[in-house]
Amino acid sequence: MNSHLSKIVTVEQALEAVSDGTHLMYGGFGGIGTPPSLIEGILQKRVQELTLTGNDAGYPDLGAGRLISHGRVKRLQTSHIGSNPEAGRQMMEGRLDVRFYSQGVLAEKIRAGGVGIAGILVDGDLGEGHGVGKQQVNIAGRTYWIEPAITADVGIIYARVADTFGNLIYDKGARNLNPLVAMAADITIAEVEEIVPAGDIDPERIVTPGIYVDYIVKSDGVKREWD
Amino acid sequence: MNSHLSKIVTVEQALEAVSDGTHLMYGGFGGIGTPPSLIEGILQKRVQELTLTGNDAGYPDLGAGRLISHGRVKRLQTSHIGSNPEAGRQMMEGRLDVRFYSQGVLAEKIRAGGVGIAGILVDGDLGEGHGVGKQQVNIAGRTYWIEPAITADVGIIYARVADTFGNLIYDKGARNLNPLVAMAADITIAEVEEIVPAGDIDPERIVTPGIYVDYIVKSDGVKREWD
Amino acid sequence: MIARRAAREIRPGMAVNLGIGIPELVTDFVPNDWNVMFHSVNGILGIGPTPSKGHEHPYLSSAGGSPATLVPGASFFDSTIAYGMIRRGKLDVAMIGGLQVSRKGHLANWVVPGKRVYGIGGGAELALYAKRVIVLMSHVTEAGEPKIVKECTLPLTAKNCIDLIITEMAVMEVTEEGLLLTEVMYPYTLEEVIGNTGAPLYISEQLQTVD
Amino acid sequence: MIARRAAREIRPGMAVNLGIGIPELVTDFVPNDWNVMFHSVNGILGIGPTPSKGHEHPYLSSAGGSPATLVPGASFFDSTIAYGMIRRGKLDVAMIGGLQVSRKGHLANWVVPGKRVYGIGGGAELALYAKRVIVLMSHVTEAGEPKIVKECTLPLTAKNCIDLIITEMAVMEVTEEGLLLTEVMYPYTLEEVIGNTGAPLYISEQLQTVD
Repeated sequence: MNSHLSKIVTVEQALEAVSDGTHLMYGGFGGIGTPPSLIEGILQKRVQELTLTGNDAGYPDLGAGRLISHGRVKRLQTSHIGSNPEAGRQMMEGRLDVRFYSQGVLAEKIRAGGVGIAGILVDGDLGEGHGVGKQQVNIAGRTYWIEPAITADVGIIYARVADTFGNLIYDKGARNLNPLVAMAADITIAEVEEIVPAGDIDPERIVTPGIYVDYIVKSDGVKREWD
Repeated sequence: MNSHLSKIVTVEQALEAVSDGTHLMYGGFGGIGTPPSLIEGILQKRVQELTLTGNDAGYPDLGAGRLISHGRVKRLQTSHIGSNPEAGRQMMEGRLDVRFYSQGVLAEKIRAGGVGIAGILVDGDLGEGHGVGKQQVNIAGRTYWIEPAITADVGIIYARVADTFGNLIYDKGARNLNPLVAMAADITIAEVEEIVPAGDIDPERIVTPGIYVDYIVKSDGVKREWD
Repeated sequence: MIARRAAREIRPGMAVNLGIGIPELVTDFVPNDWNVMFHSVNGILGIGPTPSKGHEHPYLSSAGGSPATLVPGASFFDSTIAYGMIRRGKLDVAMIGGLQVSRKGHLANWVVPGKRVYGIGGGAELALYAKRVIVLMSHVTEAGEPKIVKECTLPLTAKNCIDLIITEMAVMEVTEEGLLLTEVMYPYTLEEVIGNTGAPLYISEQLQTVD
Repeated sequence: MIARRAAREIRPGMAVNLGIGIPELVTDFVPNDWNVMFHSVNGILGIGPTPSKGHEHPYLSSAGGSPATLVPGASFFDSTIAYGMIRRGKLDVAMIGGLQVSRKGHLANWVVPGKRVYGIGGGAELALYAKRVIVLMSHVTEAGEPKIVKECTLPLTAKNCIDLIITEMAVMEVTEEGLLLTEVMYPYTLEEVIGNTGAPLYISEQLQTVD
């Protein structure tokens, strides 16, 4: 048995853990760094009522936004949906339950889940309405809100190169939340441009250690039309 | 004015901010990755009553342990001092005030300081006696302790290569807490083996962005005798 | 012009975040040899000039999605570090857009009037934690209403966060006592500035007229 | 021998942390082609065999400071990620030393009796969060006192954390009902094991004698 090689699978095999109601976490910032073949594969599975967690709602035809515009999403935890009018429409119509967090706070909440700490303390000044229903603590005379960690059932991420163990390096601005999602998801699927043998990536430049990656799929790089 | 080049200074210049009572944070794990020339420079400055924060107490003649065995330290925040009997002796004699944290918790407390969050929530099961005098919170029926972030006046770190802006890459197991200390200290001094022009390190493989590095000193690699 | 005036607030070697909109134009007025490190919340420090046509990289862009290049010394990092730099106070200047600014330096820039709430993004963290926060915006709304007001009526992004306001008409510092008018931009007059401002202005003894 | 028996708890492809002391010897009994990834809390995943004399690198060592090599697929990371892997449950097995283990699986391994308190290090996090925690230790102290006890008398490292105890005399599982004796190691007898254990033992129906 070579457990390293067994991580390389097809999109269909990788997505076996995604079903109706799955909490799906995704990398990407404005769609850049969201894995296109995995999003396409999830669309093709026709799963319903997903919960999504990610930086933003992408665009109606790009990134995780595609899942929203095709009506597959019930809940969304994100920092903004300004680039996806379809998400705004569904929210106003009560079909999409959206919870907003400040962008850096959301990233830290995901990382906290990824490193197994229960939560973080956030400055009470961080915006209006953020404290609704949240616990407060007082340290040295200042008030902070408790922000619990976020984990997810499945994480889908995008990287430039994986080795066969799943060690990853990213590509410029397409890194963003991907290394955090890799740690925070119970099952992490990495879509990559290139797969090399274990040992081919300099250990010093690995950003995500392969222990966090359960499945590796080769990106087909094509955003196919759908429906 | 070229602010990049101005970061490269002598050990003496870099240590101007270190004086009696300074809270000094250091990288290193068992002495590996603690900057030897900076430790030597601090010894030569003969400053007193330092507060130290770092993974461990090193050895009496290696790493931050040298500052302890020369009697320059008043307080120490660390995970263990087992490799430095002199630290144990000073603690028992009441000359050194030691506060212990679980190793991974200490690293997260330093990182929290580094990224400007006020603290983290730590699992209540983490060891005996850790909860003394600390605030507790309850989330979903479980009890967690609040661990405030740690920052320091000056951070001393060790890296293999710096560019002139202060971007750093590390060396194998000598990475450990160095990238965290770089972020958590108000003033960060990096001792490095090699200095290259800005642009010579692939931006994808930079571990510590240069914005965190205030001074760069070239390591003389020699652990000179002292006293 | 707002962006050109704003560039004068930048010094060599600074780390600067430029928000979406008018702030993005500021790069054009900062000399390359100043080694200013432009920060982008999508995980880049060291954004360079806009690339020429055909030299764009799909994953190399500003947070707003505009194609970008890198300067020597640039680095990539994840979103926790992008915001960690901000919260740790490593950014010397943040220049951001605004819908309303109060005389106390409160900022509202995330809920467009009459539009839906789309999420605060990262605006609050930038506004609260950059060492110096400068608002670049038009002096009045399209309807001619003052955007500089006694009290903000739109939902706030962050309180007491603004240090300087630069518009096409004027430059104003936010001080303990209120708004201090330091520059009037040609061709506007002092009277026009006061008339289009919804909060009291203290006039600086060193008031300049700038063209 | 303890380390050889312990190696049988490892399966191909697992991620394993070996503590200082007896656990460090386990590597010698794990075939290279199993692709086991050995984790070290100083920030290395993929520790390989001990290097030959003259091929040591000063910065490439186990957490305990022993010279090390790397296997293909190894990576370096900072201390938050070294412990993040542990707390996130990514380690299949942690093998650690012990001073006392109770019948409930409580572990005491950080305060040596009669010595000073030197700090808990990272022991609690390993003991609490690895998927499976195995104690490798001598069955009795140097003074001949049982180390497997009803209740620990030394300060605890962590509660309810141990899954399996391997000594030179026996292998015991920690179950809901208490300690289940599954193997007696040659040349020791069942009576010797019971006589040197300070807690009640349930005898497995599949009890084996192993040499």
